[in-house]
Amino acid sequence: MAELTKGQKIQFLRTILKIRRFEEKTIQMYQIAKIWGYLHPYVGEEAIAVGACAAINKSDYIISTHRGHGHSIAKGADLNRMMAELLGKATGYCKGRGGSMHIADTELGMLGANGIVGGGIPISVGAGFSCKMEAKGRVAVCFFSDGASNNGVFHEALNMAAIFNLPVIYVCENNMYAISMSSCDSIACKDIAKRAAAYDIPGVIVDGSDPEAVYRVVTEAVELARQGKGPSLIEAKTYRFGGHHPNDPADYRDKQEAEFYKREKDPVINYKKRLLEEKVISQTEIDTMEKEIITAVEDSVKFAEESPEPSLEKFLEEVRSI
Amino acid sequence: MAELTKGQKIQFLRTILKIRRFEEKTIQMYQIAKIWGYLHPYVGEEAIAVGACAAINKSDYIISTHRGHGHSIAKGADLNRMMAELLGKATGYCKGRGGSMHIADTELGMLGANGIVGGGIPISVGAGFSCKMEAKGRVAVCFFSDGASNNGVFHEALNMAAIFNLPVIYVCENNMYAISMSSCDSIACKDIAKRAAAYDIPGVIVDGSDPEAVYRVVTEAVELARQGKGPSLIEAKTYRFGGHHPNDPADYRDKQEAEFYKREKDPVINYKKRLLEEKVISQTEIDTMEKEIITAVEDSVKFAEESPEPSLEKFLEEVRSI
Amino acid sequence: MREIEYREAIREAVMEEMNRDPKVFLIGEDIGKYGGAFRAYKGLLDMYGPERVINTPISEATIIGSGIGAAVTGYRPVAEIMFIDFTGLAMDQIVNQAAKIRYMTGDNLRCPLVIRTQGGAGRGVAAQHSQSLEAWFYHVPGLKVVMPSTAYDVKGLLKTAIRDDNVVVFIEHKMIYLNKGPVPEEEYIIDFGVADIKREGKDVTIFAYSNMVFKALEAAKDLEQEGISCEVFDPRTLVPLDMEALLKSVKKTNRLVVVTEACERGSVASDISAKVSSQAFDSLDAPVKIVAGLNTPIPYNSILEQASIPHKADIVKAVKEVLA
Amino acid sequence: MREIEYREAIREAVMEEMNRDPKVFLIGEDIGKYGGAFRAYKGLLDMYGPERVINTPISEATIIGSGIGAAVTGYRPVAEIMFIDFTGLAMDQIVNQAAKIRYMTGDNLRCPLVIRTQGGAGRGVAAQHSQSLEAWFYHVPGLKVVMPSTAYDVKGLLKTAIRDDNVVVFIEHKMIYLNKGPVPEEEYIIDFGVADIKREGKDVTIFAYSNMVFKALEAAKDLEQEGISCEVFDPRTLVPLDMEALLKSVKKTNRLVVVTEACERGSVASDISAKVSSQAFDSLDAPVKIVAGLNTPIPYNSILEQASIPHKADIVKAVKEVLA
Ligand SMILES: Cc1ncc(C[n+]2csc(CCOP(=O)(O)OP(=O)(O)O)c2C)c(N)n1
Ligand SMILES: Cc1ncc(C[n+]2csc(CCOP(=O)(O)OP(=O)(O)O)c2C)c(N)n1
Ligand SMILES: [Mg+2]
Ligand SMILES: [Mg+2]
Repeated sequence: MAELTKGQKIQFLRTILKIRRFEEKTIQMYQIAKIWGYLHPYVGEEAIAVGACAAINKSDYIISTHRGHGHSIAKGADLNRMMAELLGKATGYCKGRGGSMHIADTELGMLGANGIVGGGIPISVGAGFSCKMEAKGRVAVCFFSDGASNNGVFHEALNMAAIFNLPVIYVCENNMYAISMSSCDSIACKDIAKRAAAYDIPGVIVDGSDPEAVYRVVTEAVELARQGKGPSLIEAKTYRFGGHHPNDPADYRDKQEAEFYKREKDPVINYKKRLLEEKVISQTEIDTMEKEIITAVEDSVKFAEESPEPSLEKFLEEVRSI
Repeated sequence: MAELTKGQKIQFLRTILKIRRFEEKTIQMYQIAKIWGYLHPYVGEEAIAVGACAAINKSDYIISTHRGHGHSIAKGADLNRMMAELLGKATGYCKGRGGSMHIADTELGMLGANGIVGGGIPISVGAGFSCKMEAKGRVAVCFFSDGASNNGVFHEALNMAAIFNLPVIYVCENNMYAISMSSCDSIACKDIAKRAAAYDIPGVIVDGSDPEAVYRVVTEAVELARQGKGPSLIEAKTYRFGGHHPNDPADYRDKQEAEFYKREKDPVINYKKRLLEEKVISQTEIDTMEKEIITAVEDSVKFAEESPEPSLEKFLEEVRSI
Repeated sequence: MREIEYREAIREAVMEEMNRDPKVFLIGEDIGKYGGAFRAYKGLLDMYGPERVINTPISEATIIGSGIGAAVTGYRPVAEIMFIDFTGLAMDQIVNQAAKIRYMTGDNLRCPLVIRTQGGAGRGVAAQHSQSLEAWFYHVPGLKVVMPSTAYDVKGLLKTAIRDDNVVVFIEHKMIYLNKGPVPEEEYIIDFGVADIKREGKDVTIFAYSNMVFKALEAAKDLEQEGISCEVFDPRTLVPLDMEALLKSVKKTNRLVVVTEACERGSVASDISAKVSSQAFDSLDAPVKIVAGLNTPIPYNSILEQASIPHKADIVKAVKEVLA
Repeated sequence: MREIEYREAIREAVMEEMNRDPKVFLIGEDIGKYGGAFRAYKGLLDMYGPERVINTPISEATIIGSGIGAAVTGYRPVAEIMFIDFTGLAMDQIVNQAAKIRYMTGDNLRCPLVIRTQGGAGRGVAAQHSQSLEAWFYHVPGLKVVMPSTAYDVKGLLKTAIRDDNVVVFIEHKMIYLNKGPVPEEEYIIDFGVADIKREGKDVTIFAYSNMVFKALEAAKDLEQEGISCEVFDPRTLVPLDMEALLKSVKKTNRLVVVTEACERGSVASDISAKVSSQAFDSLDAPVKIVAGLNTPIPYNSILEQASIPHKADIVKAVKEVLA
């Protein structure tokens, strides 16, 4: 595997920051009720989406989850259309019909977030069949978290992907919780990666706070997949920095635990520090980058707020025509 | 573990033979259309039910499958009521409402055969909760075959049984086929027992044609379960001697493969031979035993044929009252 | 009488039954420390411990299977599916196992299982978290279907559900957990199959259940101003259904509006309409009118979401139509 | 015209579409060497190879998920669920994913997926293998529901289903695979939403679909002897429904009998009855009569099984009732 270029590293940082600032904004917007419904911030987990999506091409597919903003942004989604969707506007990715949990874009190979935990996992198998039949080396990356790994569809899908040698990379973002359920209590084996043995596929553990580490393991898995060697399971150890949703105080979990992760495993803090140490970027450059990102996020809010609501008449017409 | 007594061994042979002769009879009856619907003979797999059920008590539970006659007989079911059920008679275990795929008996801890592949696996978790809450050392044995192990419920159930330390013994009868689907093509890992690793529970392989071997491994698993040490997964390697059902010529599988198993792995042939060699039983005693069993099977047919059909009036009355 | 929240009434029902019968236990996702997605079980883990308040992984099929296995071996589980939308993952266990096990085994195995869940739109949670799917269960022999509207009803009916020897699908509505209503301190239960006339009237019968009862009551109040007297008929349990009381009401008013939040096509409302249209053919002065959700996945945008489900105005309009 | 079996018509439809469009493929259990549980795919594995005839493990949810994932990325899968009863294991994928994905994503993802399955009673395969569950799918926005009765219809409709850009639940009946019927050699397709009057008549309309069309035709023949002229109306597709043609027929005959093998409560028949009762209120000379399956899990015993589903005699009786 080639060394990461300076440019790639800077891009990693930029996308991590983009996700973080976007998510922080959505939380704010949620708290003032400009966004409603369910919102599941990706704060703390950014390095996984960034590392994984950097390892694939635009033409490759991703399958996302209810906590999907990070995946979309890392795959190249437009912040304006995302924010517009969160505000339910006609200019949003789903024309305001989907909201946070259903963002998708065929152009970018985003096969959809999902309101059903694990709901995308079987769909990844179909994407895998499609890639295999098409035989152009395309792959699919399927994201899900620890909670989803206990649902039956995980087992069915990994088994099928394995027996048919499908080019799908399963990236489990083990953020240690499924709402209030600790993964230590809900998963019978210590590491989810161990479950790969049940399908005779590689099972790899990676530090989910390190985008480069994630990039490396996903790149390896993608290579196997493109060579027709079938799926892999990657467990990225991470932590959900906030509650399950913005209004969840997460009082079911240990305060010190949360503090530890926020202090030691924050991809924003750590990766900034690393790139500064490696002299890949300067503090001034970071500041400029941050400013650009904040502007872009603010712009997305402006775009969203100024966008029209979907037309009620058109909606009613459509319904009648179904 | 105590050595098996002579009496136990003879009992093993008797039950193996009982299942075999019963199944042969049901196939005959099916071919002359006295039994209809679906019928899935257990021929070739008898030693598993016999060894497993010998390792538990009457008060313990079993959860069975669409190929369930052997489990019922080994758990102590009455041939008359079984045959009556297969003929749809009012005297059958299910009063004629269930047929082959739904035989159950609370008294005997038989929580039901099942027409849905894998359908009983989640139910075993509930039986496990029940045993655990009751805290009287009861256990449950859940039978299923290779095909079922690919269904999502297998994963969910084993995970739950493991995290809650439930006293359930999962006995996978790997008979190498799910209808026409070879387990080599459908299961991504070589041995299903390996899947135990995904739940950090013991995973044991045993020769399913040897009732004593099955008895030993199940006894060990039962001991763990009764000690509160949670579930086990046992993979009993076996072979479905006939087609999926009596009218299935099974032309999708290799003739020589089938011949090999029928010649080398027939529990009836092998266990008779072993007990003769060990001088646990004589040929004359076996002959007597066979005669008794054949009579019992014939009697069950007589009983079933002479039994009344369920009352249509009562049925209609019941339906109205639901 | 004291007034308590709908969700508090649920909690009381569950606690009373757990105290009365040690065989009753709870199982579901996030029902431990979290107290359930709508906090109806707040504090129960501390009171009853993890053996009777079983917090599960995200394994809907096996939550129901756990309920079945425990029920057929002598327990009385209350198994929770957090959103009715997620029953899609458990339909085999609900329909092929739970609903049929007693029947198929010739009464050998009894399955006193309560499946608690909630549905409905109105919170901007889009197509996979807003459905009204009672019609699925209503169609399956072997399932009772209960959809209480008030705090009083939910308490009395949940207690009955837990005592019932059969499978009960108990469906709440996400928009009414915080509604307060009078609930007596003393113990009571409500029998299944007994409708409650939430408001008496003589010009038209409005059949409504769950959250729609409130919209029907609002409509009735408005219509009263215009001199139209509406009878608001809350069946409370859809299976068994109090058909006798419904026919009595319709024979009095000669007009029927059926309200459901679910999509009209193949809805419970259609079934009620069909039943009344044929069983009270000669009493009806106008065709039965259905007020139902639109035939669409529920959109996220709240203007569209609101447009997808019935409101007071729709009911008012329908009442006027059947009276026209 | 040549006559071929219903299952042969299926095979022809699939082959023609596979030959026409390389994006069409088949996926399901035992569809390889075995040729499908009812042998409709006999020989197709040899013809199209394992890449286009994908034989899966017993993983119903993931069979549908595979269909969805392939469909939204440009393929046209025909995914098979061996028995409609087993859709219980795949309802989340069918209802929460497939049916909604196009809508929820604002038309971003299209899902041209056919879900082939079969249902119905009559073969002594008891409660978990004999259900008629079309009402579930009928109720879900985003799904088309097709239930062909004849070899001619199944071929033309399956070809249309495969070409449709939306999700189609295609439901066959286990008792009619061997029925022979005229099917032209030349290619044809049948549009969705176009009913077929299987027999013209003037005294009463009998709405029937799938296997019940044949029972209705038998009844009509008997009734003719008694001077009663029945119109047998086969909608062929339940969603979309040819309501216009149905109303036209009812306005002619002024009487309607709706036949379904499914349990009456919450059935498609109830919905049809409700629709016609209100939309043709003034044309109906008698209440709509439903002939449906009993409200019971299907029993194994064949006397009871037969008693659970409608027969010619039940239809004859119902027709006489609406004419009385
Ligand atoms: C099938 C299903 N069950 C339950 C839920 C409710 N729910 C939403 S998110 C969530 C937790 C998911 O946990 P995990 O998979 O670990 O994802 P995370 O939230 O940690 O990203 C639950 C239980 C759901 N949406 N879908
Ligand atoms: C959920 C489900 N899918 C498919 C079927 C149809 N079917 C009946 S038996 C069978 C094969 C089962 O294979 P396995 O679990 O290995 O059991 P075996 O027949 O070998 O005992 C299949 C696919 C079913 N009954 N249930
Ligand atoms: Mg998680
Ligand atoms: Mg097998």
